[in-house]
Amino acid sequence: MPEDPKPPAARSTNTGTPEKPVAGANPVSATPPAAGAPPAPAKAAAAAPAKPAAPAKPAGPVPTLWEAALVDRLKRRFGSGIEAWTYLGQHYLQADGAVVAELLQILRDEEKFDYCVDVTALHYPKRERPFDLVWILYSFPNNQRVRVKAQFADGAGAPSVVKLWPTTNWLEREVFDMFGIRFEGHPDLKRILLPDGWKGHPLRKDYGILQQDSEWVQINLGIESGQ
Amino acid sequence: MLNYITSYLDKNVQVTPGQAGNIFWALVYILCVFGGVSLVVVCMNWLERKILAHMQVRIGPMRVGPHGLLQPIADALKLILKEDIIPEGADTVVFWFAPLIILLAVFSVYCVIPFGPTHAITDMNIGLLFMLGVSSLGVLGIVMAGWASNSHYPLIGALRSSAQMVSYEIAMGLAVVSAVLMTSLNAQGTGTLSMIGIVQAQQSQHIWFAFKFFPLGLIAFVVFAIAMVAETNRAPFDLPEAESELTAGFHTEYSGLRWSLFMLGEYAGMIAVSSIATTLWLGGWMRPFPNLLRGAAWDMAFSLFPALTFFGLAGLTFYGAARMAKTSFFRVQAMGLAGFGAVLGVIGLILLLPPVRTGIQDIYWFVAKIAVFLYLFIWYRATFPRYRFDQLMKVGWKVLLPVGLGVLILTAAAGVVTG
Amino acid sequence: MNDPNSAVSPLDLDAKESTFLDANELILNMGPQHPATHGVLRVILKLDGEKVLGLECIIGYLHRGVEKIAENRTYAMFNPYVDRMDYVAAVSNGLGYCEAVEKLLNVEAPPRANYIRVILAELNRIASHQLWLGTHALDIGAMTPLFYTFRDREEILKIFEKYCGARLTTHAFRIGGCLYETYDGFEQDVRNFLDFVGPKINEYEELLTTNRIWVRRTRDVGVISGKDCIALGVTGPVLRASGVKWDLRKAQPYAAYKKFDFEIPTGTNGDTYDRYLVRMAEMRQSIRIIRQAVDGLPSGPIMAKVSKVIKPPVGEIYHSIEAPKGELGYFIASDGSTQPYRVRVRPPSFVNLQALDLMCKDQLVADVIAVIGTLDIVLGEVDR
Amino acid sequence: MTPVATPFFFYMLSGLMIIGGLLVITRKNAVHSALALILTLLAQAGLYLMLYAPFVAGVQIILYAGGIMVLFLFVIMLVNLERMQKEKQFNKQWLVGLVAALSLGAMFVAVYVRGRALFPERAVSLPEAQNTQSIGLMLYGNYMFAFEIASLLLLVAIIGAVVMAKKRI
Repeated sequence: MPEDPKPPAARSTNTGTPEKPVAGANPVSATPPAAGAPPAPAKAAAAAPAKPAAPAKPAGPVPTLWEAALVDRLKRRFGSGIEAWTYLGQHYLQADGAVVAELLQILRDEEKFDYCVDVTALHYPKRERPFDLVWILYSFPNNQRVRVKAQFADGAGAPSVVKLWPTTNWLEREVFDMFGIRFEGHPDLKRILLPDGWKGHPLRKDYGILQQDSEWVQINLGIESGQ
Repeated sequence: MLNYITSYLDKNVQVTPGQAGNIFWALVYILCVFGGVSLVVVCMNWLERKILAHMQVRIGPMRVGPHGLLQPIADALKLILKEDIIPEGADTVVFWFAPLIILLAVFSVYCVIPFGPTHAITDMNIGLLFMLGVSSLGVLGIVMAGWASNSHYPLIGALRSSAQMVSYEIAMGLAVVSAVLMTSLNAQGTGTLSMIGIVQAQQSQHIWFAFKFFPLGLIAFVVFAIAMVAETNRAPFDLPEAESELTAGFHTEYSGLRWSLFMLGEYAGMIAVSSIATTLWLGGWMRPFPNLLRGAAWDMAFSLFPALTFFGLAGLTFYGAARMAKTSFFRVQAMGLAGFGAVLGVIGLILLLPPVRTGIQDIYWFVAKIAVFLYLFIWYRATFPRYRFDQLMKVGWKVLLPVGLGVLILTAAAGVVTG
Repeated sequence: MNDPNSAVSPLDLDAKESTFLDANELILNMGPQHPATHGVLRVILKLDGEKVLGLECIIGYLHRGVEKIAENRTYAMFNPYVDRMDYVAAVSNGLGYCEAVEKLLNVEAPPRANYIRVILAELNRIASHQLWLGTHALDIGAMTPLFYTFRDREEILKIFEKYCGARLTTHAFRIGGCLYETYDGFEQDVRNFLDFVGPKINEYEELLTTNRIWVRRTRDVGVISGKDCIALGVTGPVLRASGVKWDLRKAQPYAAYKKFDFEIPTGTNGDTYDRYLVRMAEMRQSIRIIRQAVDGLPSGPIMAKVSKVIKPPVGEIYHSIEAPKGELGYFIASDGSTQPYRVRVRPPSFVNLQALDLMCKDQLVADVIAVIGTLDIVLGEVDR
Repeated sequence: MTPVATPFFFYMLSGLMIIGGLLVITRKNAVHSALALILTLLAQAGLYLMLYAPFVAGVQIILYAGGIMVLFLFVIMLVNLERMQKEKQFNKQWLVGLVAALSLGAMFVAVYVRGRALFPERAVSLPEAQNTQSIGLMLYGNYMFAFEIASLLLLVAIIGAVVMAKKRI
């Protein structure tokens, strides 16, 4: 539910973003999307989304529990630390922040997920731990994909996995650039896409679509504002 | 004054103007040669763009004049009118002098090139040595140009191209020595360095040196052909101007007329090295198969070649003019082309006249052989990618040098054996 | 790495106490305006004479914030933006995005739509490889292939233009299938093209494959092993040229790829020459696929039942396809509204570019240009 | 064969040499003095030609102007000489230099004036056409051994240079 900060009245023509009424009509404001279900509520409760938008529409596909040998091995090791779901045939593990580093280590070494496809993040400003970090892994030997998700508070450091998969070097730098999540143990954590002196992290929900680091623009480009 | 001029013209003086000490005729020859070379450079400019285009599925310049024929003139005009920038912080004296040294070096090679038994500006006893010496002066011009531009890329480009030219000069020298060695296989046992002497040696030995001692002459010829391409920074060896790495090599900072001097130098250099190769290995001004196809009938047939080529060109231009679109806009171009075709036809007719026909014979065959080399230069540029610098040096030092030495030794051995 | 933007002049011996004979490190700044960096890529090279000690890529000059825009557009409105990322292979971008949203909607495109999608995607692969070959050969100095490849690529662009009105950024697909029915004469055009391009690829091979200078400039240049590729997440022809036989069209088939048989060409020692051979072979395999697809094109609807306003249920999915440059993935999280909550694009060029430093170690400056060419990166996709 | 070289050429060439020589020592910029040196060497080649020694003139152009001076320029450009230029050009011993130059000049004049008998009256007529051939015969005939030793010496010098310049043999 992206809440755009009300653009100041001065800017009459609001190019691009259709003005979204911020009224509370938004159906799912109460509970965060099921996929990011916080571990606290009981598993069954998180399953059903609060109320589908159109009452007549049948309930959409829902994440179901994922039973597999892999999951049992991981459950034996981590117990309540992880939960395994399947959504539309795609398996993902919901892990705790503390446990996720070790989980990724095991997934790579024992479960042969030798290729880290992607590292990315989602931002839910409403939750007490607003950032959802997602690692998408793939195993060449058994041609299988899995996603590992973990929640992190703002400003809390996330574990860097550059030692496990060198490809995550730039991927983590981009997540830091766009979300501001610091990765402990990253060899060279600095911005990758935005200019070095840029302040602010664009992909956060509270960062407006038209907003810019006007101070950087004025200093470096010598123009009043990018718009 | 008048008899000074006519004294050179009477029949018994069978020597180049330089040797005859006749300054007037030497000047006339110099003007002819330089006028001819500039004309050829202008044609080369058009030919290179057209041939390269057709090799690359394009049609080349078509807009300036019929089939782009006025393109070289347009280029020359543009370069003359363009602003001539001297970069700030550049060493103006050296910057201004560099292209002149290159032109000096390249054009002074022409004064010993024999277009015919007496058609050369002069014939020095050390003709070939003089040529190699002066062509090595060209390196100085490049080094100076690179240094005077006062920026990294031209400096690195200049160092690279001078290193390349210095190392390929050696391979060139060795190939040349083996050719000169062949000239000494005659009665009195001493060869000659003079260019006319070399061609006369080939005449007396009734064989082009490229085919003498069958594989050896050819190998020396090929070694020279490769070294000459590297010497003029062309085709696979055009690393100093490698656009993708060093932007434009030593003449990055030049513009306008000064830059065109570099281009003039490059094309003139190509013609110079091709003419050395022709003189040494392909029997200079001799017509093909002088001994095999002896007799007046064959002489007559071969003497018609110059006229035939010009008629062929005229036919081509008329065909082009005929195919021109019939709209009013194209009418001017069609007329221009037809006029150009008529001029070529008239030249062909003149070449048919008996006195002109025999006189032009030597020059025609020499220029025809050079034309083949120039076509090869363009063909290389279309097909070959560029050598990397270390590979380029490796070919120069580890392939051409040993092969050149080997050929030299074997030629000497063959000479002793056939004795 | 000292401050990269202080370009130390090569002759400035005061910068470091170094004796006359000691090699002083030259920091060479290549790009972002450079004829051979395929767009706005800036590479800081640390050189010892001609040899590359290390390099660092500075990217972001073409960053347009596509993922931020996605969060403020509806699913259908975002579709054209996807074409602007890898503008050389726009059809594959569109295919990936539409299939990801269809998976989110739990909808399957009808068989005819899938066949059309495969045909256009493979045509796009040939066009992308042709553009790669032209510019790559030009970087190494061979001028002629560029004109050959662009002449042949023109035919493909004509087919795209006839089909969907655009040549490069085609926006050819919609969520749920294809919007346009194939124009009459489509099969004939494609068949003519297949017969036309087959011998043309042999022409490229004649020009380059046995060209000694080409081989010398590409053999053992920018070598990367299979293991390093997987560790660095490198995918696509670069991975296959290092000996790993992995192609998403076979490993996890999508669209109608299950129905066609084709091989996956692989190389052995992962150098520039093998990547060249793999891409040429891939072009031939694409011709095989298109021929089978055109012959077996089924009739029937081209659009699945998808409501005008696309409101997928809450949830997240990741879907990836085999784009000409490698694995192109879309991670879409929806919150049930008409606008996606988060669209994450996993671009192959961005990840492949990471391998540039490893591949250029101890190579020469001229090889850096060749390696950038062989990685076939497009800066629109790297910077997003 | 009437000699083409008239006294005019002789004075011009030697004048060039003197000017070149002076420029070499007076120029502040190293490259300028290198170019002046090239001018001197080329003028010297011209003088050789006047003495009917074309082979020596050709070799002079190739070796000196084409080879050695190019390497001079290489060294000058690779070694960054801005620092040198800042220091003062002239050292203190110009007086000693002047005295030495004058005494050398006086000696030349003395030899020229008194030793008139040494120089033959008329110019020696050398068979210009046979010059190169005779050198060749002499070089490979009588002085074969000296020629080989000299080439061996050069080989040692080359190997020394390579060892010195190459970091990793």
